[in-house]
Amino acid sequence: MKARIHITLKSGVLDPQGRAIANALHALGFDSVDDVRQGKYIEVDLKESDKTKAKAAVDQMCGKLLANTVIENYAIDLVD
Amino acid sequence: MKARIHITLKSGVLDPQGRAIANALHALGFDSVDDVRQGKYIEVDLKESDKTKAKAAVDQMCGKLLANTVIENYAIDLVD
Amino acid sequence: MKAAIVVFPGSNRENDAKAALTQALGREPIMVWHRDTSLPKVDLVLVPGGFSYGDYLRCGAIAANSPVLREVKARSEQGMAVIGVCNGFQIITEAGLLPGVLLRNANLKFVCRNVGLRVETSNSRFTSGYKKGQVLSIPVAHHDGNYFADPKTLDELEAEDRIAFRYCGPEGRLDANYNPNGSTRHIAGILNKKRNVLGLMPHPENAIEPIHGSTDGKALFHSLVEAVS
Amino acid sequence: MTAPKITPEIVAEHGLSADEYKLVLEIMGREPSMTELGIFSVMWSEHCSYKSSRVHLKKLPTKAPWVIQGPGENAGVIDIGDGQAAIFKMESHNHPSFIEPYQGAATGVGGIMRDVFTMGARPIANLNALRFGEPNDPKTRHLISGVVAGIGGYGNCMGVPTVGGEVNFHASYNGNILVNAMTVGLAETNKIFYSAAAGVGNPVIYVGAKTGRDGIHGATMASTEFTEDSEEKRPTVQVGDPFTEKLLLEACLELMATDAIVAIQDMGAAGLTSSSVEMSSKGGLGIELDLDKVPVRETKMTAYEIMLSESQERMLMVLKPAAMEKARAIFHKWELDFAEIGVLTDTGHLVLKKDGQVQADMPVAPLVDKAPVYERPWIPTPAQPVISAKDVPAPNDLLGALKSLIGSPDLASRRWVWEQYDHLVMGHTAQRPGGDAAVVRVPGVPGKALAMSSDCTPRYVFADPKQGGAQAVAESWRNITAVGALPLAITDNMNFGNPQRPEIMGQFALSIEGMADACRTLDYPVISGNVSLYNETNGKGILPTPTIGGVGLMKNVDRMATVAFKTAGETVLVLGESKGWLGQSIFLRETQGREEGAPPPVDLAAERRNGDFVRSLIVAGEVVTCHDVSDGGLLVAVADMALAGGVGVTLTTPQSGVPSHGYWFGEDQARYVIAVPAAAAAGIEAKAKAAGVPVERIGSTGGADVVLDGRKMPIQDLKQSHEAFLPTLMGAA
Ligand SMILES: Nc1ncnc2c1ncn2[C@@H]1O[C@H](COP(=O)(O)OP(=O)(O)O)[C@@H](O)[C@H]1O
Ligand SMILES: [Mg+2]
Repeated sequence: MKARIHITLKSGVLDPQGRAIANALHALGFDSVDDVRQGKYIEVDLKESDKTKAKAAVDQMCGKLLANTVIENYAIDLVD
Repeated sequence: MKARIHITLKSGVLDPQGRAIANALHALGFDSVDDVRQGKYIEVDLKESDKTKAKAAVDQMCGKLLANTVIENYAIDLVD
Repeated sequence: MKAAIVVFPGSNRENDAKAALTQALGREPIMVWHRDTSLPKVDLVLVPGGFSYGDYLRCGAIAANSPVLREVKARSEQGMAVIGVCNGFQIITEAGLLPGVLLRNANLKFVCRNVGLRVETSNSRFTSGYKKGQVLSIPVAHHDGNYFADPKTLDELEAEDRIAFRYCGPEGRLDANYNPNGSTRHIAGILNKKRNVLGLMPHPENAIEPIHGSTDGKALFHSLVEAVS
Repeated sequence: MTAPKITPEIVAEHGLSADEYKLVLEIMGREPSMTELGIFSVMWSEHCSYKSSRVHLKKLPTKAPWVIQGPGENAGVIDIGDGQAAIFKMESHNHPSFIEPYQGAATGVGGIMRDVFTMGARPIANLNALRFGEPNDPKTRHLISGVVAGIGGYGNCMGVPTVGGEVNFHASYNGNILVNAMTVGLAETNKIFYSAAAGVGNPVIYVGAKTGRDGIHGATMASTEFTEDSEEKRPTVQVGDPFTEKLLLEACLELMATDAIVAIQDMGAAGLTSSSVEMSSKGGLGIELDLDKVPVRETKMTAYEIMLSESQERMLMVLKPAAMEKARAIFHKWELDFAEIGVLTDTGHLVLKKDGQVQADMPVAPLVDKAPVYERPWIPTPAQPVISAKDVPAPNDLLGALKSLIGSPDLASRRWVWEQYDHLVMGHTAQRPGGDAAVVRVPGVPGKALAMSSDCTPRYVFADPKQGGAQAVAESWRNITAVGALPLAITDNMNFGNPQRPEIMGQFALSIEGMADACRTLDYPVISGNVSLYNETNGKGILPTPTIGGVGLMKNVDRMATVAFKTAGETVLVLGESKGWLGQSIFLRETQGREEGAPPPVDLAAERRNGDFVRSLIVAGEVVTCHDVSDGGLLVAVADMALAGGVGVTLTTPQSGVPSHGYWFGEDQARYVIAVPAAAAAGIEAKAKAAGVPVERIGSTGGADVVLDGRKMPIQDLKQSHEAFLPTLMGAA
């Protein structure tokens, strides 16, 4: 089983990366760009085949290590 | 319109972050973890409302700046 | 010889590089702000270390897209010498002047220390002041110095004698313990095909005076000045 | 906008006592608006008002002929000759770093650098003093890794070398780590910028990053004790943007080179509130701000939120009107926000407008002058018994004890930490981390350099606050002296528990007394500082930790001394008296598990005499190898020197009547180890005697072992033990 995890900054948290990218895109002439937010995308391959167990494990991984829950949210997507 | 962009390493490219995360997860006792790959997730808000034009613009952004196509793949998802 | 240093928002070793070039040249290089409309006519451009644009997105990626870098690239194709140090290496690699990419250090940590550096070729205007096989002590200070390229590119670099420096231990030994960032094949610096572009992670500009604890970086700037003049 | 009624609960949430609120009502002559209440709460927080500490801080000596600016400005300033000034300060970011170690530490570094460049100085060095809980506490590794990465992440990106600091471990910090960051900057004496506003009608300018809802209530958070539920307060964490700060630094320095600025103040904790209030109060003026003009990055921010936001990388300036366009162009070049948000007035009031309405209108002077000051009750710390070395069991193998001591958490190598810091950028680092003090060359004058160090031995302060306070200052002075520099001034960071407990207040009051004595005797005034109280969880305080950041001047960097033994055949001498003081020693703690006894007494006259003597030898070029004796005692100091140089040493215990374990591991103060050419030893001994400095010959350098009274230990083995602790601890992370 594979878990696809999106980690994004909580709203209101400063996103210097996103801002720098937006500025760079403007400098390259992409005027239609309004706003950019940068997050992480992590794929975890699991030996687990039980979806409920996998979900619980990945949830723990996010809470403990993958996401900084003080400032980040995460979303988990499981695919076979 | 919003573009959701996933940037992932091409297969065969070394992924130090992914490897370090996998090791750390093993150290935390998550034995079911096989492999981890870390990528980027970028959201771009666009003023453009025409889907084809938006797609073309974001494609260019990725090619020029957001992804390093020597080592990375990207996938674009447009949502209203 | 005339030299210029290209400065980006977030560059931070431009003055260190300036000191090294001034020592070698006997006069100051021209400092070029990235938005200046034209690059002066010079024989050498140095792209310094630092965190251009905060190194947000990928190290060097945003700077690599700046107009001044396009100009640097065009001139390098006509033979002008270019040296990219640390973030400068990342920038010129992102801009396509050199092959490969600099990834995050294998242990994910920033590393600042003197490393052993083995001179792999003295056949370039940058390294002619050294003997092949000579071991130098030069500091590194980076978070993303883990050189990566596909095996074909690496073989080509080796076959064409384009690896300028490798990380090494005492007596030039190649050993994972002396590789500060996990670089493939211990690569610390490479040349382009024409041998007029050098990119390297270590900071020769921080090894030019006795107080630096090593003056092994000096010969790089001096040989460059001699070769280009 | 509907204003909520101010209830006692709301007042309490703002950290104001009933009496303090009464005073608010008196000053205002009416019920305050929420925004006004927020401003009072921030200005009267412990963090901004120093209400518990002020009466004691006044006792510190702050003057000397070379002091240009003492405490009270963004940072202190000393004259270092040649028209140059050194500007420095230390500041804590303890609570935020516990909650989010990377961002907490990073923004701490960002904040202290702003304090220094606000005054016109280019930062040339950073230091950091860190205290963590027990190494095996479940949180410790996570905290170390985040804090160190955060300090590096910010400082490295700014291109300012991080050259020194300290790291300690103790169970008392398990729930309250300390992250104290120090920045040293360099300016010209005639180009120093202050925060006092002047010139009614002059524009008030906001520059830097945009304001978001970051850390609202951060300053009050830093002033209340932790409870189990404080993790709930998490979203108050701020994210640092070192790239923007680097641009802000360059833009400010570029503007400062012109004649545009009347006054400037960074927005630190308490953001726009404290900066606007302090600038106007120092200038005795009023200030009127139009909050609609403040650059914001979020929608619908209220006046309350804008005034209390702790978004980073922002500055407030008063400009000369004629310089506006020039200034705007500079900030535009650096791609930073530049907004005219207000004007100085003669009303003496802070007036805030938003959405066409007056949101606050309050007198500035009483906000500052009538801030509460507490003379909190305190009791002295009971004296500890003096422990005689004779009563402490001797180990059967001194070298074995040495090996385990130098591998113990408090004495092990900090390489794992400082290799993550760029300590070389700028090209002026003459002495890297790992020695007694860092040395950074001062550009512009050949040979000139500054030495800096950060010091405190909290277990001494806990056992005897007065001796401990004096010891912290003395050790700082000694570390600066040991490299051959003349100590000039200090900054301090007073980290203590809850001041409402008389024991804690006693620690505070007495350590200040000790510090003050030492500062006076050593001519080492305090020019800036910071107080961090309420470092406790569930009623258990940290070890009292008055961190001292010292700066000294070196005229000829080529004569700098370092700790490393340089060559074989040199004679090793100890300057100062070794009486075998084991109370509160690392030896007692690590080998007996006892944290006990009176700490070593500090004889300030001896400190001064011995230090002045060793410095004179270094400056004269007679000594190039020197190390002060501190934690772990004499044998640890000598081992440090052997390890640093890769040169062994053969030692003989002198027949002095002191038991040998007391002699080698005692932590008597005012001592230095030097190594000198054998032929010069007798001459130096004679000079020492003439100067009244006790001197003892303990051995000579050479070989690849540390040999003590005939027993041997390879340097390699010691090195392995010394280097293993942090990588092993952190490798398992
Ligand atoms: N957090 C840190 N950052 C940078 N350098 C550090 C840090 N902690 C310790 N060091 C360096 O390690 C060396 C040893 O520190 P310490 O044992 O506290 O020295 P001393 O006993 O002389 O005060 C010093 O050079 C110090 O600057
Ligand atoms: Mg010392």
